[in-house]
Amino acid sequence: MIERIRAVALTQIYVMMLRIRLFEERLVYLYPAQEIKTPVHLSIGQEAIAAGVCQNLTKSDYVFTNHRCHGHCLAKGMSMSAMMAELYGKNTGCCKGKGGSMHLSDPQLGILATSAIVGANLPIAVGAALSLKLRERKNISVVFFGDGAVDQGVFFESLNFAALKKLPVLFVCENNFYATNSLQKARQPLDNIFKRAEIFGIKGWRCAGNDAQEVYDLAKRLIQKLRANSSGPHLLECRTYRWKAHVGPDCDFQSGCRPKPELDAWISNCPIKKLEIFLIKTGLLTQDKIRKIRQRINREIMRAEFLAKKSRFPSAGELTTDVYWKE
Amino acid sequence: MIERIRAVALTQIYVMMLRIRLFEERLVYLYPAQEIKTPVHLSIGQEAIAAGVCQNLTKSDYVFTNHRCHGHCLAKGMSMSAMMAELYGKNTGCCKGKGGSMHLSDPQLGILATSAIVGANLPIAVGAALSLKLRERKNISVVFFGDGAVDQGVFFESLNFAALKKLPVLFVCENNFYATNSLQKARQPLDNIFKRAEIFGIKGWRCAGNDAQEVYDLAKRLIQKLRANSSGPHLLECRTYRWKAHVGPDCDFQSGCRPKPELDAWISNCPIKKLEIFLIKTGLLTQDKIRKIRQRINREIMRAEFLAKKSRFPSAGELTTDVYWKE
Amino acid sequence: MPWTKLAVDSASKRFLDSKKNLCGRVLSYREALREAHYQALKRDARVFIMGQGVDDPAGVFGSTLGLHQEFCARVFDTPIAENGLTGFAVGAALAGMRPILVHMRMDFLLLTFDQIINHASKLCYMSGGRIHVPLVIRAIIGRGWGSAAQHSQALQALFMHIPGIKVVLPASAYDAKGLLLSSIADDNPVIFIEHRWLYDIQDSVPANEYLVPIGKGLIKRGGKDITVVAISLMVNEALIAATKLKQNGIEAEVIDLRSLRPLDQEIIVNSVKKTGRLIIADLGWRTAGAAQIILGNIHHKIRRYLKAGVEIVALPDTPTPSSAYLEKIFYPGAADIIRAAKRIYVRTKH
Amino acid sequence: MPWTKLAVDSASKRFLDSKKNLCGRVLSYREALREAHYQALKRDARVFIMGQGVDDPAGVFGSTLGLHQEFCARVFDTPIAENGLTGFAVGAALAGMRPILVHMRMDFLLLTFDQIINHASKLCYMSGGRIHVPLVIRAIIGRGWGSAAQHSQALQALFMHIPGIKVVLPASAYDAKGLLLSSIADDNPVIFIEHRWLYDIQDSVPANEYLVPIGKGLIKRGGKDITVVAISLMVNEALIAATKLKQNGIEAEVIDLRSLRPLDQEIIVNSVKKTGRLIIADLGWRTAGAAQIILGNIHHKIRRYLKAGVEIVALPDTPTPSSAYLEKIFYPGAADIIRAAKRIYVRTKH
Ligand SMILES: Cc1ncc(C[n+]2csc(CCOP(=O)(O)OP(=O)(O)O)c2C)c(N)n1
Ligand SMILES: Cc1ncc(C[n+]2csc(CCOP(=O)(O)OP(=O)(O)O)c2C)c(N)n1
Ligand SMILES: [Mg+2]
Ligand SMILES: [Mg+2]
Repeated sequence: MIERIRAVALTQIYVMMLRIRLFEERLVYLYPAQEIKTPVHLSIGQEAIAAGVCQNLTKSDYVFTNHRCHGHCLAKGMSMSAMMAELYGKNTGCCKGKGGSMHLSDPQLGILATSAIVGANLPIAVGAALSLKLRERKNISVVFFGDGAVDQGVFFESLNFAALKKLPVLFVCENNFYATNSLQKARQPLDNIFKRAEIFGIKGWRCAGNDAQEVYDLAKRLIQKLRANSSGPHLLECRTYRWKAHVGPDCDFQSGCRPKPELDAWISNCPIKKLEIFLIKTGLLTQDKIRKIRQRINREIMRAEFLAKKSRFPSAGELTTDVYWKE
Repeated sequence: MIERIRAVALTQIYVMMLRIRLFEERLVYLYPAQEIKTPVHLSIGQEAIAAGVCQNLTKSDYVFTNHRCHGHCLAKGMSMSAMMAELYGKNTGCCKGKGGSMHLSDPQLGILATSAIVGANLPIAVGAALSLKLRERKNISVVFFGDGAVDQGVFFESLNFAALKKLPVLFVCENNFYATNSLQKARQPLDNIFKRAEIFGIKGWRCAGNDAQEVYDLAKRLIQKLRANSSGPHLLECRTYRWKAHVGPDCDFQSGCRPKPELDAWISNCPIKKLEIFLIKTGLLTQDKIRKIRQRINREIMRAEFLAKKSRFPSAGELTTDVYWKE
Repeated sequence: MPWTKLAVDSASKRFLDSKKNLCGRVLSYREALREAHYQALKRDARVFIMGQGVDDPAGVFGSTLGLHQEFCARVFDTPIAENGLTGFAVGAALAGMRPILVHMRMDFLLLTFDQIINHASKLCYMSGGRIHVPLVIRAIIGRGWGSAAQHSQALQALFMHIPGIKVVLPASAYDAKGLLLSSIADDNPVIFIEHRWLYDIQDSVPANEYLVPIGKGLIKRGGKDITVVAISLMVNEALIAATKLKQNGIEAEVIDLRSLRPLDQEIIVNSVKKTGRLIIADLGWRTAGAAQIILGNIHHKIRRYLKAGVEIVALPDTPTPSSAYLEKIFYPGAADIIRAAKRIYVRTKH
Repeated sequence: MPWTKLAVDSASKRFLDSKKNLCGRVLSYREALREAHYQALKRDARVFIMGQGVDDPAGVFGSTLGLHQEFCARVFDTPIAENGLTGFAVGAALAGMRPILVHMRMDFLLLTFDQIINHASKLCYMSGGRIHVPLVIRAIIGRGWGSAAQHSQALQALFMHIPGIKVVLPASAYDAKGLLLSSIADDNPVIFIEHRWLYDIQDSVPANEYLVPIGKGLIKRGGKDITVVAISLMVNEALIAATKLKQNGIEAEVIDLRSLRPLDQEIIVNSVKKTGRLIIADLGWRTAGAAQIILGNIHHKIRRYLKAGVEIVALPDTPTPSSAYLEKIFYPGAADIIRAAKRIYVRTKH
């Protein structure tokens, strides 16, 4: 039998993955209506990482994400309504419609700022950890980034400084093997992202990013270490795959961006399906329960959609406010 | 008995080290007169690296150096006159007085450009190697940089790209353990610069930077490899120490920048003395020969000094030329 | 040298009659760019193109599409490391190549200011003119569809300040081809700025190679009443505005600057001498933007001819909002130019 | 909040009588900076200082000397990784700290434009005003002794263009202290620009903490004939020039802008209303520099009061040469301001 705390955690992870999946699938459905006027970078297929890592976080921990941020923000506690309204450019959005899909932010939830400049969130996350250390908090700073961000020099500057100052940072690389249409191997001589930390004395870890349990367990261990002592950061490489195009609701293999069999293989390695099978086998879930969970989520999505649609656009005056803080 | 080619090479290295040393010692002497109005970063104590590496280069190989560039430029063939005149800001200087001490350049000698932005010469050297590869030349590109440059993200971007494209670059790190007054260990968690290449599949090497023979032999091996095939770059960390302050003719331990015993230990490990003892022991040099070599070098320096002093400053019109190429 | 034989198109007048299809051959801006790349690669083995996606199925919005098939060693994808990449390009340029570095968004150039400003722009001078950096950096300005603050910036003003570089911004397919070829032929670093919204716009483009001179503006439409100086996409807005103003009996002269550094002061001054009224329409923020800079730059030469204060049409001083509604009020266009013209007329009547 | 209690010094008039030592306490610019740092560290545990050499025996030309002894966790040296460092500072600021990031040369800021412009300046807006970045970036402008092209740039013009940041440049020890404290107290990113040649200059500096308002210029010397607007080191040159001009019967009004963004338009306009003559003296390159920008920015407000064209005193458009001889002719000073004034007078006589 699976222990209770773990059972609860895995079930919550399952629900969270499903929330991310259904929310983004709804975006796929809604997008052609051209009311969501912001570029969406979907994380369908990669949900286990957001859900598995964030299951270990509290509200006061920080999460820094990137252009592909819906999953991380939902997993860190953002409401679907705040997110959906933001995508619709409405004043009820988490950024009052000023940020859009790539810049979701909610400081109350520890989502301080989201950058769409590849790699730029890394030093910002490290800086937040520096603040935690200077203020002697027990919280941690988690940064999600892609294999593309590893190309940037600032990735190394961030690891170096975090290791040097022993900062509580969990670096989580979502290696989906592509940065837009560039294969990892067209950009990096070796497929060894997790090892790149070792030159700074940071132990690097690699896991199957589509196996929610593996992600959760490993993240849990690393996060516990981070909280327990100030021995410095960790790097976790999660291997995964995105099902949709780099940006937008469609798939991209037709245009020759990647081979169909590769995509098919990863689709059959669905992180949600995988955990679902396990949870059913261990008796934690039943088809009936799943149906109810899905219904609940779908209602949540409908509500978010309804609110987003009926919300107002920001007023014209909003254009020039917030350039400076409390002017 | 030492083989002939090697004997010639070692003797030339000795002479080159001495040229660098005596030239810079002359700068120390001249500087207080305040006619050399440009910040000088002396490489006294580090001569074996410039001399040992460049002994393996031809005119058509490229060398990229940094703020501490006198030694590398002399070793790559720059005349003392062109260099001295540049330090005096005269129009007979290698850059017509526009570059000064930190930007020595002579494209005829493969010294294309010298940057004083820490780390910035690394990608430029890699780009020159890219040109060599695209033009199918057998030459190589060598870049000298300090332990400080290793802090910069662009160091990693450069290694990554050079490894990815298998470019003929020799990365030579002169690790003198300080960047201005910052100890290496205040900036890097581990003392492992040479290992930082390995994550890109580049073999890293470390050697005693004050042992000219070790530098020469290792550089020779690596450069031969680089010329022979296109298997990609190499990284060589040479451990050394600067005797003078970061900038200027004085020493800096009095002001508390570093412990006197540390400095003393390194001074007693003088690269020139070390090779001299070896060469005397093997009969390649005698005290008499050394005296003559020194005399010759001193005459060379005097000539350079004389020419520099009697040369004219650039004309006022020179201020605004060369902003664009052949306007 | 492969580039010395090319003819410079100085017959700017051609454009005054832009409705006439002069060569019977129409290309879009994107096709014109692609053709220029192709011809440069063909003409000169020193030319190469690098950047994210230059060899992918989208080919940088079509502008480099398929080029890697013929020139596979010289058209290649790169890691996402803009600062390093710019250094690689500078180094390759120093060592005899003529690199073209492509950025899908101008915003990413901010990562490369050290290599552009501390290096590319200065190395020729620092070396006393012994070396040079023949480098083209293509930067595409994004706009709309909630691109938001980090994917929509028009940062041309920043480059106007830097000695040693040139800044060009073609507004038509004809100029896109001719200016790109000129930029590649140029021995200095050139920031080549394209606006994404120009990509589909067609123009008459000759098949042969030709050079459009860098630093020369163009009178796109003659007029005696008011001068509208514009760049890039704003040239089109100015032309629309001019058509509408004509209905009110105002003949606007529309100048496409085409380059911002060097700046064609003469073409502006000559026009203002005639009209006495000036509007400058830019793509960037108002404060310290290209328009204010141009005004500060030529002020002493036009002062005495001005019948009224100069009007600037530019972005409000705020990061780009994402919301479609805010975007709409954020971006100025033909209507703003018309309003500016009317403000000038009101003032000159008194 | 520790900063709300501090008094803002709005008694600008104080400065009109700068010969009088108002508080009987004289500090150099460097000492004033150090004192401001010290008092900020003491007042607010969220303040910390990082940068190369902030805790070394030179202490950034003395401006941070010894501070690490009392505040060792909050004054620390860093790796040479300017881009990353700026990101660390942004992140720390987002997460509740008030970082001060120090650069020994302004040139190094070019490595950090992505973090400053794509991030620090925009995050407040992008988040709909939910977060903010209270960050001070100190940048020291170098000059002379063959510093050459990469160690002497005065790049303030570039920052003037960026919504979301503030740009201040104290020219006196009094303002150095008061503006640094204001910058630390400010909830937005501030680029704090110092000129190395000001470091030894002394001024009367009160021991208590005080805030000098950001965005307010200062009349350093009253005059009815000609307005000289200057920044940083050029304020001193302007004051020297004013003394000489007085010998020719010309009373120059010297304005120290102290901030470039926000720009105190009013103080310039009011002065020009009175004098009808304007010189703007900047530290940067002429083209697209702060002076041209200021002119473009206020042109519509001063146009009708001008008796002659505005004169700009700025650097020629070339990278900094190393040779001492070229340096001498490269840098403008009081003599150039005097010549500019005479040119204006010649023109207004006709
Ligand atoms: C500095 C910078 N360069 C280029 C881009 C354009 N761009 C947006 S996302 C992306 C790919 C990122 O790949 P990766 O980090 O692997 O994340 P993924 O999209 O695969 O999740 C690129 C190149 C950017 N946003 N920022
Ligand atoms: C980007 C940048 N940051 C800071 C500096 C100031 N600076 C000049 S030399 C130097 C130290 C360089 O150390 P290292 O690379 O180890 O070379 P060394 O001086 O020891 O030979 C620093 C920080 C600079 N020139 N460029
Ligand atoms: Mg990826
Ligand atoms: Mg060093």
